[in-house]
Amino acid sequence: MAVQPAMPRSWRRETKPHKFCPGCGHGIALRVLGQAIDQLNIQDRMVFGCDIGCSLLAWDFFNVDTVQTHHGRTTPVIVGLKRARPELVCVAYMGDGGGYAIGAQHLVSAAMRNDRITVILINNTQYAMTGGQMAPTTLPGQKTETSPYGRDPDMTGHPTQGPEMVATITPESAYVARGTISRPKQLHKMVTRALENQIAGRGFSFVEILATCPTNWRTNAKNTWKFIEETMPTHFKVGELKVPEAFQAAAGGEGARADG
Amino acid sequence: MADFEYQQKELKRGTFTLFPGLCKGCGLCIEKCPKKCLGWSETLGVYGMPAIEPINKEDCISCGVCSTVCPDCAILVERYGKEEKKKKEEH
Amino acid sequence: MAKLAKIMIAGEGGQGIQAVAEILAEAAYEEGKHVLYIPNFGVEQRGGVSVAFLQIGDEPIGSPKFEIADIIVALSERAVGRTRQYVGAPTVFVYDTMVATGKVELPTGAAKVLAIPGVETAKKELHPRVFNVMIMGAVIEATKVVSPENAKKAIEKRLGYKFEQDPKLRELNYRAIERGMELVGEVLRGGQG
Amino acid sequence: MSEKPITGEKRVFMTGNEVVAWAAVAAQAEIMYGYPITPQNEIMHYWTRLAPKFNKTFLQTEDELSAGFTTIGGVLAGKKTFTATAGPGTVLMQEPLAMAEMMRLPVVVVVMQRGGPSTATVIYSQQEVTLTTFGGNGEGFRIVYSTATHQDLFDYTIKAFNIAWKYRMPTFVLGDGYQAKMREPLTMYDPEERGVELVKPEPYVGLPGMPGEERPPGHYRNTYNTEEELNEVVNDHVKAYEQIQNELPEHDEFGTENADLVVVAHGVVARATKQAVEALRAEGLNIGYFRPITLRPMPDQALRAMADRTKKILVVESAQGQLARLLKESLYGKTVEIVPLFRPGVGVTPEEVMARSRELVA
Repeated sequence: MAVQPAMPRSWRRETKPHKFCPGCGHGIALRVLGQAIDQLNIQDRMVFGCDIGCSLLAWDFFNVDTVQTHHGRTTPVIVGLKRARPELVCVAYMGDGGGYAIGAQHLVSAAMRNDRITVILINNTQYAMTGGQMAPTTLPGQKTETSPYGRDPDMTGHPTQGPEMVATITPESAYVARGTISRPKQLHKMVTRALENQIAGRGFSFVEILATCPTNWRTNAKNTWKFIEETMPTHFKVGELKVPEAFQAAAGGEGARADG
Repeated sequence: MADFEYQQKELKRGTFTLFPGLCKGCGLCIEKCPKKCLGWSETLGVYGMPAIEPINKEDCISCGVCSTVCPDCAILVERYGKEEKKKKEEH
Repeated sequence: MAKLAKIMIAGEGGQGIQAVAEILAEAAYEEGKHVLYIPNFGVEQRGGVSVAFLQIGDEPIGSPKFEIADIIVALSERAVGRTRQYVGAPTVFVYDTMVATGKVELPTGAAKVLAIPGVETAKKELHPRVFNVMIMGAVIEATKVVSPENAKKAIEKRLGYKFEQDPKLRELNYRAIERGMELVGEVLRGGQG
Repeated sequence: MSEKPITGEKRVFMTGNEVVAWAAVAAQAEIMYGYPITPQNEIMHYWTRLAPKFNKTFLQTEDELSAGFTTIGGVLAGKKTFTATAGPGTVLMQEPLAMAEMMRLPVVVVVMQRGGPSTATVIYSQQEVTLTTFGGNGEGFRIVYSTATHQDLFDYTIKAFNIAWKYRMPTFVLGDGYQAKMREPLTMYDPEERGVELVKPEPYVGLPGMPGEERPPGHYRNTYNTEEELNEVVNDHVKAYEQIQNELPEHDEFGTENADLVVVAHGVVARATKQAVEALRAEGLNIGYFRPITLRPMPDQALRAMADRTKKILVVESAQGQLARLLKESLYGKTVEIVPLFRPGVGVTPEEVMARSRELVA
């Protein structure tokens, strides 16, 4: 048999190469998710919901039942599904615009209700699919198509602290973390925990993932890494924000810390 | 299901496999390589951009970082097992 | 349409308008009549005039909305104002003597305009709490849409659990119906209007 | 508990909102998702009281967008789910409903119309006809039943679930504030005891077997890459809707044979109209009555046949021509005169209909 690429079993090979741009962080985030699906053996009882925005390009990404929804509305679709079929493992996958702007009320409400779903949110600091407009996560001074002179926090606010917000409004049984595609191993642990927390029926699970967007950042590979590893973490602290006790006990008191 | 074409190289500590049909030439791996042993290849990737290949074969330690940061699963790094290692040393 | 009674009861929130309308509707339904009851129009569910629209007849009821009521009972100044547009030639318009007629113009063109001392009678002879039941008695006398017996049964169904605890309450409510009927009977016979 | 909620024929006297909740239970609906807005609130109130007794659930969402999208989630999961809304809630609901149209999802929505535009009033209006039939950025691939009585509310709520799941189309029960709030008698029954087969829901996701290996994965989307791809999907929907147009239209009519005038009305307004026409016919006037029960699809054939047999049509509605617009489309090419009696945001009485009708045949 020919040598095979190391794709997760749950990836749908027929749709590869996937539709994301060169250097896009979605590919790594979705590989990590695919590996977690394989490891937890949940491919046949999973529903993957993706949003509008670049995340929609994942509509046929996995060999997993998938629903592509409206902008920001993946959360309620997945909430409705999970409520109807609690035995399924339900993931809402979206971008920062979908999660923190147009769908913010759904994220907040699902988190407050402690809905047993997993929300994975890709933070690449702007609306990528629509051509690089300012997002809730755009950094102060960052130039986008709708902040051509740089984001002015005085006029347009500071970057949304999503996991911090979710951690504040969820009960102790929720899992909340911020990972980055530049640390796939740590990210893998976070995504796995976010799924495990749902499977255990404990509570809402949320992982924000810092992700690259060389196309809209207009960066070469070197500056892409620089932006995600040096610039973004000055505003977005990577690490776990809320870890239910069950995980802490299992790990002998050690969580996947910021440097994990 | 069709197989992906690949180019395989035997390096000091393991094999390096590139699937040009998956490589979009983003170069993230080149920048991330701790030993700076990757570079642009003559082979074109899926979007007609140059794919990558090991250029400093001697320095590669088969750490696999390039494959973990590849958004497209275009790189496969497999370290030799004990047996294979021995064979290589004997040659 | 001949036997259809179109009834409108209006008052202030807390006067128990809807409870009366509901009991009447239930009583008529139990009698096998066709009934259509609408509790309120408008956003005025809080702080506005409480209005009950009730139609009771022998045939299936068509339009829920009517132009002219057969009987209107208005229990406050605002209620008089609110119900005026539903007054026409066949209307018997009943208002409480507590309504300050100086503050609000009574309707003209009704078949009859009657004042009954409901609030006063309830307070003096019975209990303020059964004022609305007395009004129900008044409506029954004016419209004959249900028999007093069935009205009592409907009250029993609704408040029976309270009567169990305090049988005096039952008697009080029954007396209120009868007294309400008398009040209207008196003014009708008195030929006012 | 799994006992039947209703056994035998049961004569009851209740509000329309309560009727809807009972009908949904009788139709074996499993989940309601909802957000408060008058005049539909009591549907949720009664549902939340009934639901636990029959192993059914409810979620109060953060807004109508969420109510619509969670309902979609429930349907994807293979459950009979529904929601109810009104007015500005119906406006917000168009986003999930457009998605339901595109993905052919059998969501059931009960719309209890308020007055409009905007928040307006909470009762008696027919100003959500356009929104319910053709809201959303699409072609109106929807089924809409306009009810007039509490019996209709019960019958058509049950039917809505069946039709939705049979044809995989979003299906609406269009009531109004009057019907929601008023009380009148009706007969409740268990549909299966009456021989009405309840269409079983089927899951879109979470089917048995390993996706991609033992079965293809369910990949559902409403975004397409190319114009041609979309066009193909929409054309399929058009074809499916043609079948619906042949099979589903319902209406009620009488006295339309060579009439001097036919009065057309839907929903609660049809009650006043029917009453008026009956009275006028008793006086010996040659006036007919026509009530479309399905507003989407409209009963085109019956309407066109009626138009050939009458001299004039009087359209009566509590809106400024929303029914009339649908009617004109159905009657395109006919020369019959159409006269309006529009009373937007307010009820119509039989007296008004009678007066206008008399003028028209005088």
